[in-house]
Amino acid sequence: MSEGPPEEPDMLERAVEATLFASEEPLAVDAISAHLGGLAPADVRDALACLEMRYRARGVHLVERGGRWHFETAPDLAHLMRREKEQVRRLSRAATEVLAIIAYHEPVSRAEIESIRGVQTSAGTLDVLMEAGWVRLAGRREVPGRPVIYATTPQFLDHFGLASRRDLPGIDELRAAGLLDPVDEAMEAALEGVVRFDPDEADDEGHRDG
Amino acid sequence: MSEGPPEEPDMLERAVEATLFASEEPLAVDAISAHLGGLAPADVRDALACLEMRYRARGVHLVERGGRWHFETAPDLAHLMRREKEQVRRLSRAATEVLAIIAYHEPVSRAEIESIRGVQTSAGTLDVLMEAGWVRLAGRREVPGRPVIYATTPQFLDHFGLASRRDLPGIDELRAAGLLDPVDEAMEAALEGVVRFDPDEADDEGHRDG
Amino acid sequence: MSQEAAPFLFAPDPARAEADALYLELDGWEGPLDLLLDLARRQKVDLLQISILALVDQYLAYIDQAGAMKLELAADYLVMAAWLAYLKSAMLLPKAAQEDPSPEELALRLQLRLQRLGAMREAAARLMGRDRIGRDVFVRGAPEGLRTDRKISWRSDIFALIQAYGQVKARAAPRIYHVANRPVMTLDSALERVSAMLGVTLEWMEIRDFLPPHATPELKRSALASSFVAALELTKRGRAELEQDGAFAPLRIRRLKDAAPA
Repeated sequence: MSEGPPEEPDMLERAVEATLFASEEPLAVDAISAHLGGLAPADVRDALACLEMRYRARGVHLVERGGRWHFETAPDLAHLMRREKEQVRRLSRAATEVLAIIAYHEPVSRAEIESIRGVQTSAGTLDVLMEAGWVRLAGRREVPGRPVIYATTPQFLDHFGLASRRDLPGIDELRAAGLLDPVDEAMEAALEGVVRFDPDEADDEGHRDG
Repeated sequence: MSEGPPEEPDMLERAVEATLFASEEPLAVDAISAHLGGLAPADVRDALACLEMRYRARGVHLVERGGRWHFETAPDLAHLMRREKEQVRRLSRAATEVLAIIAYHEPVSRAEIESIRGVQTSAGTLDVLMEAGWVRLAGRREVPGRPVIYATTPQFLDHFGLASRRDLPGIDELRAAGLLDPVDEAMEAALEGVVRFDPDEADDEGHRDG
Repeated sequence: MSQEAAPFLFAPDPARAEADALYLELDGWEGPLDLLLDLARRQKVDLLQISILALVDQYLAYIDQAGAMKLELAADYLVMAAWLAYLKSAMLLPKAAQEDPSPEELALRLQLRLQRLGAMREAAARLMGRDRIGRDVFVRGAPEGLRTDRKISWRSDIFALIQAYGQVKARAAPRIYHVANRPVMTLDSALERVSAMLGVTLEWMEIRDFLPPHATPELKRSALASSFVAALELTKRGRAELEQDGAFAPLRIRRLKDAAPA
């Protein structure tokens, strides 16, 4: 606590703290500042930074998720907290896959989801995700047929403890490996260079007879 | 913070903090200790004492009510939790008339108001006046049907700058001020004024009689 | 494959990787690519290194087995099986006989797709494994809630109040109608004027000539109406006659010879 905030929180910090404690949902800087009678957003940000540091060692943390702030219990206490009833709905495997595909590719159409999964996605799967508040309709893609496209919501970031989509586990690696590119693009890339898979092919030939 | 708890909260204190934070209701020491896998109640009490002190200067306090503990926003910040956004609106013509009738005739029933106004009065009008704090229910008139009667409030006198209802101008004063002139007559006067500007007017007067 | 009552509806089982049973998870919808991915995983190789032929063989064997067990298979499985059988035959043929796209390309495409699906399944698992609100971390159980009460503050003033009361009283009061003193020419004065002017001559005169010359438009209209009625009245009394060529044409009047001037 030596490097960070002063010993005693000032009025402004206390007000931001109380506001976030009392709020039923995460609040963006603007919302906090509006609630506190038009406090300068810069002051709110300072207060948030102080609070965030102040709570780091505590059983409750102040976290930012998708630009919105809230308090939550410290993750390392999860084993103690789980004792209470689990409030999380169990997602089917299909739903978790669809959610991941949307999160890593958003915005994405149903056809694109299906082309990755290789199977049709039942309407119920997307419904479940939208009902959970994690997925939303994000307009239409301006291609023939104008398909509806889907994206994740701020609640999705909240729920999975992501500060932003850049926090999605492994997203940088996946992107770097081209694994978020459509298959067609990957095909072109693969065929352009040395056809990497030819040497293996010879190997496979062997297996074929084996 | 110098006299009280150590700089860094220990695991036990953090666990109690998180438990109380996440709980949907205030928790007794026993309940906390049960949640935390049968922790010794004495340890829980120590942790609560530390936490209580730690939060004293904060925007959120740890408080005990009837043996059960919970977090709540600091009392001095309570006004921040319930913000009122004032929207100034001018009283409608109908509502002003009803208010005036109540002020001049109080206590008065709705039927009486209507008979004075000569028009029906919607229930919403009286609601608005009561919401404004200018009119109150003043009991019932002891006549058949026992109608509710209305009267003005001290806030009414305040808002209209009256020391008492006797300050309201009497009928004679209203008449003298021209406020009892029927609307048509006032119109007439206004129209005549317009006609008068004609320079031939004086000349015509002569002809008229001639 | 075990012999359960519902043979193709096995509950997801963590130990399934060890079991050699292939299964359809209808609830979680495991489809053809999913199944292929599973098969590829079992080869425990990089997806780009897997043997497509081995994969195809395993898949077709699964379909055969399912057929032998009289399992209903989703159309997706059968389409995939047909496509894989085609791919397998193409790969076994001499290269010269290949059409575009080559079987190698098809196999590559399949591998790329499997790789992408594998990446997403892994990502989904990592996502689900994060500290999730309501499972690992918890938000405040009983937030007081922030409320912005929109309160209407009513305004009025004493003048509006007494003015309103004045209007109410005025409306309720017995109404006394005052007719304003408009600039008019009465019938009497019109009769007087017209009679006097008729006395001057025996010629036809236009009724418009009887009007006061400097009158305001209001007075002129009144005078015209009164003079017309006066003219009718004089005609009725047999003291004058009226003449008009047509509707709205000038109206003329003259004194009857026998009649004495008024």
